[in-house]
Amino acid sequence: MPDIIVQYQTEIWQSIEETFVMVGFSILAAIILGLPVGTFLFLCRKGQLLENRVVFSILNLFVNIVRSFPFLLFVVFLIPFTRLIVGTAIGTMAATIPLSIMAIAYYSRLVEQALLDVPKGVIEAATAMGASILEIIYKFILVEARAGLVLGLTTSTISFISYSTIMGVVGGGGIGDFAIRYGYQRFETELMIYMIIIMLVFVQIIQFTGATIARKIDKR
Amino acid sequence: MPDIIVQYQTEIWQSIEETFVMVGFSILAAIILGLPVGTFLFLCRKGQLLENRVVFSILNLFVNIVRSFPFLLFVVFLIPFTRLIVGTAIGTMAATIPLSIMAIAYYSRLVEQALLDVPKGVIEAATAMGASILEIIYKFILVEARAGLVLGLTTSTISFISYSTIMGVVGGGGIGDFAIRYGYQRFETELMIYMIIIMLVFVQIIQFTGATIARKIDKR
Amino acid sequence: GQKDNANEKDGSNDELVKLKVASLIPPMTEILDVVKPLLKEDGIDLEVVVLSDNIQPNNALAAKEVDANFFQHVPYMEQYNEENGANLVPVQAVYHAIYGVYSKEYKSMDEVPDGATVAIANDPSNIGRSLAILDHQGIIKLKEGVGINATQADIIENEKNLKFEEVDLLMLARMYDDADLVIMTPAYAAPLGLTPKSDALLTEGLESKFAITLVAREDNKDSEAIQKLAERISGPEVKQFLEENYDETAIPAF
Amino acid sequence: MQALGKNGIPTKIVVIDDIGIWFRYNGRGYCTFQKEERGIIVISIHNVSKSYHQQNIAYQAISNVTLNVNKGEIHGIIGASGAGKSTLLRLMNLLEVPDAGEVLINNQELTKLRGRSLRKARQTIGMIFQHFNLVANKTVYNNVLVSLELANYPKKDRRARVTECLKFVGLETHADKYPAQLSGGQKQRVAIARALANQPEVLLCDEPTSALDPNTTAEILEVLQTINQQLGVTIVIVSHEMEVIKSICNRVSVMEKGQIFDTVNIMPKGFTTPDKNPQWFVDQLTKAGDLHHA
Amino acid sequence: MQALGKNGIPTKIVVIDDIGIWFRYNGRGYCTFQKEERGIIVISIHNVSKSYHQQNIAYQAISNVTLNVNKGEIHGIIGASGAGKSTLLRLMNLLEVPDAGEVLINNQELTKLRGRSLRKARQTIGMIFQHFNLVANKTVYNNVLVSLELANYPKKDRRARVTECLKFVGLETHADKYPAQLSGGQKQRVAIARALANQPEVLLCDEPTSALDPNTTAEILEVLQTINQQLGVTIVIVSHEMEVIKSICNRVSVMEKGQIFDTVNIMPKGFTTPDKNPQWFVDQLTKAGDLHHA
Ligand SMILES: Nc1ncnc2c1ncn2[C@@H]1O[C@H](COP(=O)(O)OP(=O)(O)OP(=O)(O)O)[C@@H](O)[C@H]1O
Ligand SMILES: Nc1ncnc2c1ncn2[C@@H]1O[C@H](COP(=O)(O)OP(=O)(O)OP(=O)(O)O)[C@@H](O)[C@H]1O
Ligand SMILES: [Mg+2]
Ligand SMILES: [Mg+2]
Repeated sequence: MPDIIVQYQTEIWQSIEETFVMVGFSILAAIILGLPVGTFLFLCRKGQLLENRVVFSILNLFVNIVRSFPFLLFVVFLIPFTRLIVGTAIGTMAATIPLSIMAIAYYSRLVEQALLDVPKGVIEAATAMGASILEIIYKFILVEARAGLVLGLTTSTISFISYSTIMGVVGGGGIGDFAIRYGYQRFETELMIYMIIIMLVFVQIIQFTGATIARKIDKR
Repeated sequence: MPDIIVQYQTEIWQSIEETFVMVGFSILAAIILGLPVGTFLFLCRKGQLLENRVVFSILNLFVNIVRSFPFLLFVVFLIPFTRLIVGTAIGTMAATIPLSIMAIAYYSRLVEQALLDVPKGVIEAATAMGASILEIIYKFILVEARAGLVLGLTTSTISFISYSTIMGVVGGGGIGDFAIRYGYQRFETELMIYMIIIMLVFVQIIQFTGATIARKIDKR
Repeated sequence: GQKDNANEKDGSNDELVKLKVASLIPPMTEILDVVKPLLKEDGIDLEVVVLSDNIQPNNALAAKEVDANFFQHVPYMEQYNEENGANLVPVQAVYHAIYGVYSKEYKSMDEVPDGATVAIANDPSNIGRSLAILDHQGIIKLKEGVGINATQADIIENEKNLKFEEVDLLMLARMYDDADLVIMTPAYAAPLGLTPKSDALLTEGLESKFAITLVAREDNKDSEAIQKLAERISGPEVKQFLEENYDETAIPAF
Repeated sequence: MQALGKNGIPTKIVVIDDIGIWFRYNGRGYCTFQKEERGIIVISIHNVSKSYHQQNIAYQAISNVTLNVNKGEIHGIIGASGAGKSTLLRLMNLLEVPDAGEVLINNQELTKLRGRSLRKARQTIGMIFQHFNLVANKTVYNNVLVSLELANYPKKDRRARVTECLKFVGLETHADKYPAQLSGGQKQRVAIARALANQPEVLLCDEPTSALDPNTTAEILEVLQTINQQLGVTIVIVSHEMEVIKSICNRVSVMEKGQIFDTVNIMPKGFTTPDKNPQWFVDQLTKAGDLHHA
Repeated sequence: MQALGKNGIPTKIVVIDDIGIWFRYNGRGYCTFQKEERGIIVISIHNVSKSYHQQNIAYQAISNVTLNVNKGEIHGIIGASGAGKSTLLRLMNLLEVPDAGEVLINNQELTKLRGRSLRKARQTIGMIFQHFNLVANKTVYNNVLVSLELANYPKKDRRARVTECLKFVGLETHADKYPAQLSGGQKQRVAIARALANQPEVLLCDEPTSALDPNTTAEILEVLQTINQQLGVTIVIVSHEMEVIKSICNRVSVMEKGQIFDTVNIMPKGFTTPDKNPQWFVDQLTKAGDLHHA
């Protein structure tokens, strides 16, 4: 183990933990809220089960705006809201709020795309079998799209890691921020490179795990 | 026109110009280099025309690393290289280098995906007609994938705008940086909101234009 | 005739010596804007390069991409020199930006409760500087001799159990609503309508060695252009400008 | 009981009930009707119209069609491409909602039902499709099971019922496979098992064999016929293939431009199950007449 | 010249050349061969084998097959699904490279060619597919044009040639449409025009009608027959549909498990072009025998 890593061990572990917290909450938000939002985006589309122009336009606008907002500004913009929710606008917990909202917008778009890949015939068969909309979603659409949903979550998670590096701004910490502060600002280039390697390793592990799971559960 | 916009007119115009330069170069890089890299990613895949594990792995690794690198660190990391190319590491022109490299990696992945959507049968028919690989690419694959390529470029361009906001770090300027500097650092919240609106309007215009072109040229 | 005109124009431009100076935020950038027309009279074309982080201005100077920079204090510059083997040198101290400890809720340090959160900047020299204020005022105690290089690890006594939150320099002002205490420079406090003199619970004091200084390189510090800039930047126009616009926040250091 | 069929071929009448006359013909059992009116009407379509709107242009896919399907029959629908066959079929379980007219299943007015009661009604109407429309990520077993789940079939009986249905289509040994691991004919048999699980009275089939090769087509037609004969399920089958319609239908509606041109009663002529043996191909080829081995 | 066909139907011999005997039968022109050996061999497959590897398991799709296709014939390949029909066809233009054996087109050993010369050779072999494989983003005109571009056809003659080919398949008025605007049969005719553009000697067809309905199938078969008769193009046609093979082929190879089980000469029996008129369906149905109008 390189000396410099041993030297900063505690801080490195802490930054890894912070990244896990931030990314973990984002993943949770993506699943708990991004999945339904994406499902609604899909269902409210033209020609789909719940065709609804108004709901679709609203959700679509939300996703578009959040996704095209420069993230740094987005974080700043959300400070009052963040304060409302977690009581403070600084620290790792506060950082999870803008990250989670971005995560919802980000993942919901990928969910919509994955659901669009489900053959229309399957939905039709479900309808003909007398399935309710909820049953169509749970027993057919989500089952059929599951590999795409997992791949989407993988891509999203990697993006969340990338976004989380910006969260140092509000004291969110994390590996990326650590690399910037110690490596870049304190000129410990070696340390910076190690941290980047750690991040890339995480990314590769996530990519590999996601792709493997997706392949395993894809029976199409 | 709100007073504050009139007041900062010159700076706003300049920042818009800077954004155009940065994003414009990124788009150029995406087309000139991202398109071939993406095409090679596709061609070197298993079961495709130029199946080549080594080339595929190298390109794939490049794209994965660049895409999962925290962008701020990436910019810093590239400074020596940037200096080599444009002679300086600061200013709008210097900012185009890391942006362009990111653009290449970003777009090439979308190119690969778009080409994977081309029906295998079309490629097979081209081969049966005695087309060379170059002809298959130019006269068949790219023609058939063109709507996907335009949509991919649209998505990419929006990401480039988002990435360009970080380029203030090396003096790249641009609308996002302007919004951060004036709106966020100087508490000109009104100005910041106007700048954000300008950015979102740009994004919507790009999105709309891209989607319209893609629909028009898609005859499938 | 037209061609001649063009040549003439080019010629007049050629006579101007180009001088690139990197800077960050107001009032630094504004001071440079004040001296810009003055330098033109001296035959110097000043170009202000605005960057948005506090490493790049030094990097750019060291790499000879700019001729000087104007955003930092000498300890910060020395730290940079040391870490990077650079040879940046101070040319002219311009103004004091007095670090202050601000609080939205509390009127004095005595009111500040146990376990209060303190927002400080997250870059090393500002961490050190922020901690140094508290050390200086006896709120905490730092290891002997760490000076400006102090980190949280160097705190050996912390009677009030202050909790430090390190945030981006640019976020400090935003933390005013959030943290119990914020330690920041007047440039960041000003937009909140706060001045060190009337609002800070604690300040560094004028003897501070943290004056914002014009910095150049060893090899060009004596050049005519830099010297002219040093002269102008410590001239009466700047003094007047600071007194009119930054009365309590940027106090001329010349 | 011996009787002489209309074409002079002896048929053996097995039983006469209120559904119709059950008889054996060519070694197979059939049910036919002395008079159309005799049959109990299972599906009744009254003056139904349906148009599609595309870019503000309305296209009349079905115009004012009236059709009765009798209990126990295999009713074919044939016609040129675009004639409205699929649309008519999809109107029968309200997959397409008609612009005008009524659809009745067992005297229950489907067009009046909404929400839960419509879904309940649909559970008694099986449907199979050209492209099977199985859930690719569910096993064969679960594809059938889901239909029981939707119908709130008693939990404890589900396993037995799924197995029974899979046995009926001859796939009990493939229960744990995924659709992608099956051949086209097997996939269609899973779809049939799924449609049968809830003991439907009617089975709607839209081009059930068009994606299959002749061997497999015969296989599937045999399954459908067995369902009709053994379980008494009324079948409506849409096809553009004359051979398919002729082989199992006893009543056929010919469609043209969104209307029923004519409805005729026919005697299903059965199907030859082509052999997997390559000699079968040679026999078929040489049967044709003037040729010699190469 | 009058002659008696093998089945006793009078045929009119038109001409005898070194290709074979050209005669008229039932109002149509055909070419047949007195002896197989008489024909000039266009395609020659010698001891060809081909196996696929999937997850390290090799599957022998073609085992040691030898086959000659004579100039001017329509050679059918039939057999059960998975027998290797498509693979054998794709070996003929080296879309699949054989593991062993030689493939000769016009005595040119295709298996020895690489790069440019292989591509040149392929330009003389047309191929059409089940799913047409047109470039959806090119107009009908450009889909045909691209084949001339690939072959470096003289620039000034291209326009005329494309128009000629489109006329041949009856699509000259659809030149500016995109494939998505055409029906299945029209798409296949574009594919045929594209394959014909370079005046190929051989046309390889893999299930050219399997995606089409019976009307359209007859339409396409007629086009293929015309190509064979008017342009003298040798055709190899893979199909699993007995009707298709019987209707136009004069020689048929039956495949089984990667081998040729038998090759027989047959007299093409022609095809009935089903009418678009719905009465045709009714006639077909009632022709079957014992039935009465409903
Ligand atoms: N969802 C739809 N939107 C618009 N038009 C439709 C739709 N479904 C069917 N049509 C049109 O309605 C007409 C009848 O279609 P239908 O699918 O019922 O015909 P079909 O007889 O089943 O033909 P095929 O043999 O080709 O399946 C066609 O012209 C078709 O284009
Ligand atoms: N690219 C491939 N990779 C692996 N196996 C293949 C491949 N192509 C064909 N096969 C296998 O080779 C065998 C012969 O295939 P082929 O497509 O030639 O059969 P076919 O007679 O054309 O059948 P069908 O009527 O279904 O088209 C089949 O078992 C098939 O699974
Ligand atoms: Mg249909
Ligand atoms: Mg095949």
